[in-house]
Amino acid sequence: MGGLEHATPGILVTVAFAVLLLLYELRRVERGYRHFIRRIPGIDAVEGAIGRCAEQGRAVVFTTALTDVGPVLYACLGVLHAVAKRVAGYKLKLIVPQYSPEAMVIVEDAVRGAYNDAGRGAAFDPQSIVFLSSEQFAFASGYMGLVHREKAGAAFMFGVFAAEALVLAEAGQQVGAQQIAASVSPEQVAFFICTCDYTLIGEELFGASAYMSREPVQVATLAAQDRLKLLFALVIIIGVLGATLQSIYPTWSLPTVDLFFTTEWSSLTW
Amino acid sequence: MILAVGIPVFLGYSRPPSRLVSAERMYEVMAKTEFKPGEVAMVWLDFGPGTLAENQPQAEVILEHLFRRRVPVVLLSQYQQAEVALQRVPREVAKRLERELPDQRWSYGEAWINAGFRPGGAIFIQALVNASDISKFLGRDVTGMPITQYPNFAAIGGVERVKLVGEVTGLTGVFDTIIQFFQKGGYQPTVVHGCTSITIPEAYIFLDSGQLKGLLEGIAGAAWYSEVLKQHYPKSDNTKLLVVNTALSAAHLVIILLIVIGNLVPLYQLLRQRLWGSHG
Amino acid sequence: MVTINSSDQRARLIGIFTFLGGIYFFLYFVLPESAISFIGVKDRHEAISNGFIVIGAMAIGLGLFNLVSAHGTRIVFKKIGWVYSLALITGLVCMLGVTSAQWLQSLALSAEQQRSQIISEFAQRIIDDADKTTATLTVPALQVRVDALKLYGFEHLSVLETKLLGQRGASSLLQHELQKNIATVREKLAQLDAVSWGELSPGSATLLKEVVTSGAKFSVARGAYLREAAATTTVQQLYTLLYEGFFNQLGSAMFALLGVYIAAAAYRAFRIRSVESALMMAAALIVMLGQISFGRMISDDMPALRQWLLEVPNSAAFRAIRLGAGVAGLMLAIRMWLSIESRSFSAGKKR
Amino acid sequence: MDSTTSWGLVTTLIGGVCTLAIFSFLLKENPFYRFFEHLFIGIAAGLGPLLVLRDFLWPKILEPMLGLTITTYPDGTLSEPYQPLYLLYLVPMAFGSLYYFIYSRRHAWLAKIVIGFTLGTSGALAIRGFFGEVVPQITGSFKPLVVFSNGELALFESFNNILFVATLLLVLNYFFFSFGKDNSAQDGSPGTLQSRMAPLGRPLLMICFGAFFGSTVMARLALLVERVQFIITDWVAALSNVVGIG
Repeated sequence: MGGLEHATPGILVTVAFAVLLLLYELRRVERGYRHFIRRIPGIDAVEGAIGRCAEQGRAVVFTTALTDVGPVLYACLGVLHAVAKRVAGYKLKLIVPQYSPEAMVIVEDAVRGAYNDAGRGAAFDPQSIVFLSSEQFAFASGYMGLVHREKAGAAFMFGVFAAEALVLAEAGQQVGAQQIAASVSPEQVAFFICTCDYTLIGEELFGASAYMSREPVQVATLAAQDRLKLLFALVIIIGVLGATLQSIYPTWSLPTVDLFFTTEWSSLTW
Repeated sequence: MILAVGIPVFLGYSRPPSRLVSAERMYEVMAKTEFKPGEVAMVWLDFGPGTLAENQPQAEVILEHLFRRRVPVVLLSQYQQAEVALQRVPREVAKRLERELPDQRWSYGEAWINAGFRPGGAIFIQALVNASDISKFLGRDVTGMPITQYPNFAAIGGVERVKLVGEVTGLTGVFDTIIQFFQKGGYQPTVVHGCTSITIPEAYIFLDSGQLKGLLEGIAGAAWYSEVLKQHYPKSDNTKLLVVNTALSAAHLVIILLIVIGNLVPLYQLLRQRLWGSHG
Repeated sequence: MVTINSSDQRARLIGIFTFLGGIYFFLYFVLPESAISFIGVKDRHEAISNGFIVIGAMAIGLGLFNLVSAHGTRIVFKKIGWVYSLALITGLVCMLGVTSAQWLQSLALSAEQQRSQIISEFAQRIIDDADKTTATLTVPALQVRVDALKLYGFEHLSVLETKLLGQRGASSLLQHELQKNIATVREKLAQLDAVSWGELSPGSATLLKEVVTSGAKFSVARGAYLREAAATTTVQQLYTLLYEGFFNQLGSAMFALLGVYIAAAAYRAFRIRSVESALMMAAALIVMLGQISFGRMISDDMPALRQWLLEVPNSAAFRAIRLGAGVAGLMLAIRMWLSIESRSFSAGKKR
Repeated sequence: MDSTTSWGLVTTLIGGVCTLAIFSFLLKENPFYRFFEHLFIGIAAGLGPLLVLRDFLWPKILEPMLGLTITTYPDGTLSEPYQPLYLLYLVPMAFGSLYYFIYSRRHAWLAKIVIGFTLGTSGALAIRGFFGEVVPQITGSFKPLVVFSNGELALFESFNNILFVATLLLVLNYFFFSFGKDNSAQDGSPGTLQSRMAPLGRPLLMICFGAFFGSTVMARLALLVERVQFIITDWVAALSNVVGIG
């Protein structure tokens, strides 16, 4: 297959399928269809950690680290909203250290909404949304100081991380906090696995957020993604079977399923 | 840790690097890719000070091999901070080769040209691939001279005549734009990649699918590549690189030791508490 | 009548512009090559792409604006830490100043080189215009053009030669090369007298061709000479000092801190606390031992074992992660392009 | 960096001071570190904008628009006629300058127009990018589960392919979230085959993250080695030059 600059007919069909699938799922969710979303183990870990904090009466820290305004932030807010609601219910102290000024505005909005939903709107303290710094390492050292001073009982690290992830995880461990992390970047997941109590991997962050917040766009996107991934999984299964048959019976010349993607317009004779 | 790294560097002590098959396969690709007259290699240096330590040795071995083969190289970058690397790396490789082979010359404008920083990322690359004549599309080089004035680079023509694309970077996303956009109907270049170690596991899926034909895995990859280069060009000098690679290996041993101790100490305390705690 | 308040109107306008931002490249991708060239966009694609890059390039001042206003106010009102802000602004101003000076110097240098380049460029233009059957634009007679070329050439070369002779200090290798090129170009220009320039004959065309090739070599040699001289000017040295002495070193040192962090974390934080972390640490150990030179002490197959682990289990698992992330990215791209955003969390949300 | 010339020497010496200033952060966050950190941020911010101007806006847009690329030949003719079409670039330039309204409280929405526009552009390009990358990845996964080499069954390759395809499908399955009947998993019943197979993906992911861990260790250490090497070889040599011990 030469390179790709213009879509082949097969790719065009796939693009149309993806766009229509997303719009169809959105329409369905907005008309009240309740999608099933499986309860991933990460959610039990989140609720368990808050329960333990309630027993010990210790503070809960939730950071979105380097996450800027965008879909990853909205996924984090789905979980933050659920965490803040429980913390408000248990009358615990919540601290949300911030890195990006733009994201901070939206985070404060989400936490205030959670307190209102828990019927404890008056207890919401704007000071709990703490802006530390918009420089990577200054933010990390600020977070370390804050976690030590507050003796946090649970530390949630959700969103986009870079090299400073190590410093954040170590701080929580030193004060004996129950640590739950969720990162979209695979390099940092490796560190979180051996420094935190539970780690949500890649898209599990979106799964947890959709499960906890039931936010329409997140649920519809998750459903559309699953169906498109299933399509690709089926293509791979067919391709593997075809390759296996081809290997067993070399004389046959089976059309491989990737032709669906690679056949150019020009070679389609009408 | 600073001691474990410092001792090999101070003594100039080096051990043979680990044999990395990926570097060997890349050597074969770099040696066998055919360049007809007028055809060029395009090498992207997309790294700044942050990943200089791993990316510079990789850029040096790639350019050394292309210079030895007398392949004209177009150098450019999608990253502003690569400004000085684009100027310094080819010059240092040329100087090293001219010291080794005094009768030969590698000069700017003949062996390589520097098209400098080009903003736009994917938009720039998909326009470059679509251009009918790359020399005109790139316009001027960093010195302000039209690229059409250099005989070796005057009439490159379409992107089909870029036979090899080298991408040396530590940035996420930049390598993806090359894989995703540096292609067009009926043309897919031979892509070789020098990556920082953090993205080694990612790069392997592109080696498996053939989108990537050669990979240098961090400093260890550059070190083994320089050893293979030395087998074919005995006078090639890679002592400094081997010393750095040995110091890196020593640092690894310290990390492994610290992890083992870090896990045994609490285990020992736990056992002591369980055993003596219950007697006491 | 539903009164659409202004913020709804604005949101819709932003959505339209977001859609417009993507429509060109979407159509360029989904339409086949034949349709693209049929519409005639193919040869304008470069200019259109440059237009999109220009929009993004205009934002270069944003970061600057942000930094200067934030740190500027801190200095003016002497807030705590204003000394550090002063360091930041000084670094900024020095880098802007030195980079601009270096740029102006290179502009002057390429203008100077352009004057040398005219000899070969103009000679080539004479050949091209002469053999055009239909003269598109009115050009002077061949004899007039050749005389103008010679006049300009001889004058430029002699001015250059006097400047070179007046050069103090040892004349470098590049200077010798330049002087050799000047001699050959002068000789090629002199040869033009041997032929009458009524109209272009094959013989006279080759003479002009020689002027073109020797002129091009001369221009490249002149460029190399000018760059070598510029390399030791104060502006260039200051630029190298700022870039190599401060910027590169500070950048490398900042990232080198990570090497020390990982050593500290290796002892204090990396705990095998479950089957999962044990499995991960085992794989990590194989990868580490396989890539270092001491690995061979344990066994010669360490690198091969690492290679297998990276090629089979790691590639399979990561390809699945990448495919999942790719699909998520595709859905996200569609949402961004069609402005389908999580309404309930975005600022100014409608419940 | 050649420390032979005096400028080179000064550059190396400053490089050493900068490195030690940043490393002092390991002891404690201190004014020495913070000063050089701010200096770094300032220099980095000063470099960026000018390079976009020097390497793109000036040579590709402004110079042709102002007609400065046209050379007049010795006989008075022009190298190329002026291209008025270049003036069209004024439109994206004006549109791009809307970014700066982000600082005005009342008109910040104007900046959102151009931010939305660029988001739309990157979204549309990402659609092409997805297929440019993923299609070869999918076709590269069509590995035969049974491999023969000149007639015999190649056991090792077959095992590798089976392991590869199994890992790929199990990990893909781990990231499915919305398959299953509504009543099944909510009340703790076992749920569909898919959700029962999901946990199998996690241990396989651990091998992949182990590879990431080992590789990240090498990446981080390489940066430290380079700095230590610079201090020991280049900086100490430059210092001895200056102090004359050498």
